[in-house]
Amino acid sequence: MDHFIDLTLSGLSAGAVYAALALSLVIIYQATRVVNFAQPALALISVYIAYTVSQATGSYWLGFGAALATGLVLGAATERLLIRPVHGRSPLSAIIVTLGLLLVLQGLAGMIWSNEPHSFSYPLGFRGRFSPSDWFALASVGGAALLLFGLYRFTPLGLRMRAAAFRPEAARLSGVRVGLMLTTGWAIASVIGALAGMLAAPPFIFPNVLDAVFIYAIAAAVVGGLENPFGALAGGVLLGLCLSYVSGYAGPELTTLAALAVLVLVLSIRPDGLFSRPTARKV
Amino acid sequence: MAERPMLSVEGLTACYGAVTALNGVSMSVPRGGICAVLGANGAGKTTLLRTLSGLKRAESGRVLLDGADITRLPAERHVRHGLAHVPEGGGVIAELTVEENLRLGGLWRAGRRDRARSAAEVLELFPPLRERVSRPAATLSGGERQMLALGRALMARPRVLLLDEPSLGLAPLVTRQIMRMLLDLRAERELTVVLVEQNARSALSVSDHGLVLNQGEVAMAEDAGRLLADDRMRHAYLGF
Amino acid sequence: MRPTTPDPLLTAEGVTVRFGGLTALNDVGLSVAPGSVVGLIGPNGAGKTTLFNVVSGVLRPQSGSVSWKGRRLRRHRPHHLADLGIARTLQGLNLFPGLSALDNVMVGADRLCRGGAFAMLTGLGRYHSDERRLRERAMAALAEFGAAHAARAMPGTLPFGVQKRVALARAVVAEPELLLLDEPAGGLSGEDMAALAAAVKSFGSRMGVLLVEHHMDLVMDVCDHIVVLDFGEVIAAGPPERIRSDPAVAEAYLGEPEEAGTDG
Amino acid sequence: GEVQEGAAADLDVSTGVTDSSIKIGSHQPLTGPAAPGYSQISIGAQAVFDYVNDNGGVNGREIDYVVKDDAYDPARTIEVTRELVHNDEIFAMLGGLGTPTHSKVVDFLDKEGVPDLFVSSGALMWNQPDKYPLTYGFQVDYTKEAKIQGQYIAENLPDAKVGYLHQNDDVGADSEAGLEQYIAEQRVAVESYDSGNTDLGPQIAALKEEGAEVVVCSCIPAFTALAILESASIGYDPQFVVSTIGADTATLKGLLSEFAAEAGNEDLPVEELLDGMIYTGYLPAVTQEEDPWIGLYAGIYDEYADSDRPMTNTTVYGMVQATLMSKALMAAGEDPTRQSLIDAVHGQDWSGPGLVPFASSEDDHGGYSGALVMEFRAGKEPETLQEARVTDNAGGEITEAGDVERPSPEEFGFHGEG
Amino acid sequence: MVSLRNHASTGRGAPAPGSAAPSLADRWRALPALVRFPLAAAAAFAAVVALMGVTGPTGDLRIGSVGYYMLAIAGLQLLIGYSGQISLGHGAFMFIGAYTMALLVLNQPALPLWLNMVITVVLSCAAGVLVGAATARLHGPYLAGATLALAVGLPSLTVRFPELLGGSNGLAFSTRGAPAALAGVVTDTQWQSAAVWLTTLVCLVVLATISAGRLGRRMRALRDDEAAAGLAGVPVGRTKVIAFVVSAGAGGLAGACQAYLLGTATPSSFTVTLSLSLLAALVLGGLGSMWGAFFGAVALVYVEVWGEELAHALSLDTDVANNLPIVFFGVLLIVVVLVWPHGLHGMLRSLAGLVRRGR
Ligand SMILES: Nc1ncnc2c1ncn2[C@@H]1O[C@H](COP(=O)(O)OP(=O)(O)OP(=O)(O)O)[C@@H](O)[C@H]1O
Ligand SMILES: Nc1ncnc2c1ncn2[C@@H]1O[C@H](COP(=O)(O)OP(=O)(O)OP(=O)(O)O)[C@@H](O)[C@H]1O
Ligand SMILES: [Mg+2]
Ligand SMILES: [Mg+2]
Repeated sequence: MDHFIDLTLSGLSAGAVYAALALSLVIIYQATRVVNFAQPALALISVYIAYTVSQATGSYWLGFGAALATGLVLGAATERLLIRPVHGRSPLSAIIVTLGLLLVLQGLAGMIWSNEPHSFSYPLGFRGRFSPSDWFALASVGGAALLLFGLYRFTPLGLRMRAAAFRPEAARLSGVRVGLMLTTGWAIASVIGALAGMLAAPPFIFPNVLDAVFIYAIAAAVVGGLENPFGALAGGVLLGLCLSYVSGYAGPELTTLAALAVLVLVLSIRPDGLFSRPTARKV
Repeated sequence: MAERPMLSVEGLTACYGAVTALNGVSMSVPRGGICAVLGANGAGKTTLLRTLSGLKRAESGRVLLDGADITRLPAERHVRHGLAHVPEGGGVIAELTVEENLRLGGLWRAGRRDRARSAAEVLELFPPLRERVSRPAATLSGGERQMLALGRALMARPRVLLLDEPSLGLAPLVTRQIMRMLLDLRAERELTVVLVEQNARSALSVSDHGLVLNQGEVAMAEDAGRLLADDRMRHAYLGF
Repeated sequence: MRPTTPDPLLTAEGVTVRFGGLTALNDVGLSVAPGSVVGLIGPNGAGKTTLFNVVSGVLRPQSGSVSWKGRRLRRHRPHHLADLGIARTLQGLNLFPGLSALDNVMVGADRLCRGGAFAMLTGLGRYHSDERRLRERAMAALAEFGAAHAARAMPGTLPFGVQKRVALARAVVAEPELLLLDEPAGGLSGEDMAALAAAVKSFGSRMGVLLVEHHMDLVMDVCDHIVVLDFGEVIAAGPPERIRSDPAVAEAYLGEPEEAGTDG
Repeated sequence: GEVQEGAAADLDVSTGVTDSSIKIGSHQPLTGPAAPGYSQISIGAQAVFDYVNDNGGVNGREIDYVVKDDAYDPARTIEVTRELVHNDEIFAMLGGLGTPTHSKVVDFLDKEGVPDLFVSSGALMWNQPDKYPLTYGFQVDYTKEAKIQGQYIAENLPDAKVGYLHQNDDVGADSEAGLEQYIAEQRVAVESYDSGNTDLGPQIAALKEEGAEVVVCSCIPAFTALAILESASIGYDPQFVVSTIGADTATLKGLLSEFAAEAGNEDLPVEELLDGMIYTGYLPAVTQEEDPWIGLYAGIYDEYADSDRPMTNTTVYGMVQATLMSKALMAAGEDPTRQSLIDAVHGQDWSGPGLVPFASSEDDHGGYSGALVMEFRAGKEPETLQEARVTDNAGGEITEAGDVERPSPEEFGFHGEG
Repeated sequence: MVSLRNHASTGRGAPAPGSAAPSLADRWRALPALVRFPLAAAAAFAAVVALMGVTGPTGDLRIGSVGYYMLAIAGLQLLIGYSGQISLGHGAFMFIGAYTMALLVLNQPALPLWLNMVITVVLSCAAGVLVGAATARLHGPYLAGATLALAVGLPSLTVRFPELLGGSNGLAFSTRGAPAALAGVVTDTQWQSAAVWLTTLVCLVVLATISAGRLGRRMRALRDDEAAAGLAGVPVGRTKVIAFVVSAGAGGLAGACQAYLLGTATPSSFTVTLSLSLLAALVLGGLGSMWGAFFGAVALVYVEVWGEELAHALSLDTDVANNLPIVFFGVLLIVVVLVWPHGLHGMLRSLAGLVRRGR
């Protein structure tokens, strides 16, 4: 029983991290219909900046702030410089550009901070069954999802962002500054990505530290449905729990297969994820 | 009329790559005027409207809205100057609900009360929309979408309305209602309209003025009544 | 002079479709005889496209049935239509933008192929003769609609009228027995409309046609029989003359007669 | 196709040797998920070769050390190895890293007649003189080491419940085979991890659940550190017994530096977390500062290493490989051929840098053949709990190695004009 | 090599009909696919063999690598470029193919190579049926996500069944090289690379035939508009699955070729990175044309090499040098996609166009 509770708790805290990264993917997907493969790299750079700032100032929270700020700037810059030029082309173009960016940023991180791992601390204490850091992870991710949901559903900015994402031309005709909205979407997403990175990285950072998390984050986003921030949240937690149980009861080598199984199972029942709206009318 | 025209266009030229789709088009529409733009498929009607609303860059020429030069403004600024464009095919945002589509149209305007009133007016105009307010626009029928597109443009309380084939896919009754609505709006708030239509007869029946495009150039600019009456011209350019 | 064949090609009976709380079709019936052109009209949102969707297997009705040549269609899917001998155009264009006009039409002709999966996968057997025959048929169809010159062009580069012709050619190239046309005249200018009317009339002699259209001139001109839908229900059915003078139709759909114009 | 018998390659050649230089090659994971930790090996080796070259080279020739990145992908290993052999025309291979990677090129190297010295892996397969006559192991193999660990636990902690935690590849399987010979009855849990997944929570929770008082960790350093952290986080305090691959205390200290403050001891931050850790080893550790070899290496590292990170045991690992290589090249004579290199390796007395005997005879290619048992002491020199013992990787006895003589670097003679 | 491009797949460059005497290119295109593609393949094979005559042993291996990567990418081309299903899990089929080949060589050493290849194709097609059927209802990012999970999940089977699949060390074996009669004339690597190319070209002929014909047209139709394709009579679900199956077969065979050429099958060769690299190479090479597969494969094999040489030549700091090749590849990806949307193939074509116009 104890074991079960331990697994549940460790699944929850892992799930929060998947959810955060999934959330950032969902936002970008909603904003530009692009699955951002560079997300782990953007988050990675943010975390490295946090590392450098924390080392220099001795304050974790200054680093944390720096990470979020870096995420904001990087996300906005990525959209402006790399995604904007391929906007409106096939979704593959954007995928490949983000893949390229992933390679470049991971390589740059290795060049600047080396491929060796550095130790990187947790936001709060890491001791205890469900440590303050785990609480922090769950709370901050849940809070972020709530804020986002509110932003998208109820605020004019959210409406503008969605309109810009779906039909840029029609949105422009309604006075929406489409470019600004897309940039905003990417910036917000990268801030959340940076948050995810800060939660996922400890105890170590190295250039590939977020790779595995990212794969699970994609799975979580897809399981939850890419249209809905709460889907990302639910998908992340669901996946975190499943993987933790599988790893604990059946062996860690099965975790990736378990992720595949969860994905296939969910998608075969709901091809557009758990929280998708009814499919649009095509004819 | 001594009055300054609401919309005036001088020597507008626009190209798609090597193809010149508009070639030195000039026109002017007085405040509260309704101008029908006619022409065969591919004559450049859509291109004209897109250039007017800033969706397409003008190669040369000027567009003046109530005397202000809006030629180089980005499309999203045009609404603020009071120019609304309903694109060909409507441009309804299928993923948003009907209500959100309408809300979006009035978003740039400050007053919340104001927006609510416009929304009520629009729903009044198009009863089918009222019953589907909270449905995703994707589920609407072709004609319902057209109404929604028009409604969204009206939410912006424009001074000038550019309509690209509004009757496309609409039932005759609705088409007629829309035409009548244009006249009402003109009477009520001096709305100026540029109306692109395939159905020249019904378009001319509500317009003051007709402009016939042929291969991107103005072939004829006449009083609507006279255009309707002139058999030779009608046969040559309008095919009826 | 409508041929009165006892055996209709297509019959729909008691079709009811609901979307959530909205009843899009309520107990609708209609039939199309070979060689006749049936018009389906009605206000926007009346359920015309929905009925097309039911007939073509895109939607399953909550109740009611669709029969093809007297045999009830139960679990048919859109891609079965072609093999049954039914072709459908969509509201809007729906050409394949990445295929040349010729290829677009060849897709429509696909069912004429004789070779099976083996030929398709290996290039052996009837692969080449199939290709040749398809190409010839597609060219002929394009020529019939006066679009032969556009065969190798991509749809995006073609004028709207020509695109419409290509779409029509794609629908009829496989010689269907029934053609479902959803607003074929949308966006067409005067001349093209006249050509379309002629084309539809000529189909009428070869196949049954079910036509949804808002251009009354065209509908009245080409149809042998008209069914009027309103709020998902059939409010009138009969020959064009009768429909034109039906007060219920006038109120729901046509509006007051044309002359009631405006000053302008 | 079937396995083909190749004719033995001609070894009387001096490919890669010029009047002024000898070319040595290696494949290492320098990028990708497996890279962290390992790039220190080639940095260390390069530093030693630079030092050798500045101090007379080997018989007057400079050593040209070519490292290729294989990103731990065997397909790439095969490609870069062929490149090293065919394009760069290396004289010998040194310290090719990884079991999955290097195992795919041993056949090729053998067929091409390239001496394959000191493979950087503890797998058992390098020590097969009949099958791979040109391949020589380096580090103590996983089974030997685990046997020594197992015997130590059985003798010194006979009543403790033991849990195994190991990487789910040959490290795990080979270690388990050794441990089981001695402590099968004491074992209460076997947990494994996948190196792609940095969440050890479930495994540590399971070990705690089973009440393991001793955890034998056959892990790479990052996972040793994770295991220690994860245990600390759930208030579980087992006696860790760590294999040499994961007991790089310098690396561990770096990895854990951020978390020590929480351990509640401000003065000895990191050391507190590691205090009392038992580990096995066969090379001197960076922390043993008065060891003459460590002294030499620290000097070399300061002067030559192309790195701003502190030296670690992993660096020492690469440095020792390079030292042994240089010595073999010295012994191969004025006009080295591949055959003379092999002969030199066979007849060599390697005692010097290592703490246990090194096997490289005609019929034993095992490399370091045993280990010491040490304990990490916060703020102090590590304490040797058990002197060097040696054994084989089957069911053989474990025997005391006796006093291992360790000549100083000056006496070792691994560079000079010859 | 001569054009394997299906001229109908892109609108550009189609000569105006009815122009004067048919050019050589037109006459070439008029040949039946059954003649045209095998002829092109034979010419390509001759070119490859000739090329191996002048390259060294490492070059031979790389040529072989280009061969199997090209096959894998061509399979992906059919799936993505033609049927429009974006799969991020193509590496999983290579994994299946490589292990099938490895197990066959290890357990059934008597079987001839061609039979091994056939068995591999059958097995990986079967896997394609499973995956295709499971994912036929998915679209866009959902399909991408599911296939990505496949690429990550499948290789972990090796750790689950270490006795059979060799755990994380994978399987190693040696394959027959050149026949004794040719010893001294061709090296083993040359022989093996030639065999890989032969397989690749045979498959390319099949793929080109498929994509030029009815099936290819069906795929492109449903890529462009699923609803309209269905109404035009294209069996949507079945065509999607067939695309998956064919592409899985090509992927599996590519994996088998890799295993045969390198004598190994190891899980760490089939990471997500491989799947993503294949996709990247496809777009880099150019979507919608079999030539794209060729350029993509060349880029995949050589960019890394050039990056390393560059790093070596610049004698940089180790951290910088180690990471230079991946940065190099990343920058190349971004630049090509931004500047030449149709990939290297598109770039070369537009260059050729410029040259021709310049004359
Ligand atoms: N995106 C485009 N790229 C290239 N050429 C275009 C594009 N859009 C329009 N054209 C060309 O520009 C010319 C004018 O087109 P436009 O759409 O303005 O005509 P239109 O009068 O609106 O026709 P329709 O009645 O069919 O809507 C046509 O020749 C058309 O082929
Ligand atoms: N998938 C769907 N989900 C919800 N409601 C739908 C769906 N499809 C159609 N409807 C609704 O059903 C009604 C009938 O739609 P349909 O498209 O059949 O109308 P139509 O007669 O074709 O109209 P139009 O002439 O404007 O094209 C409409 O009110 C529409 O909003
Ligand atoms: Mg138009
Ligand atoms: Mg309709």
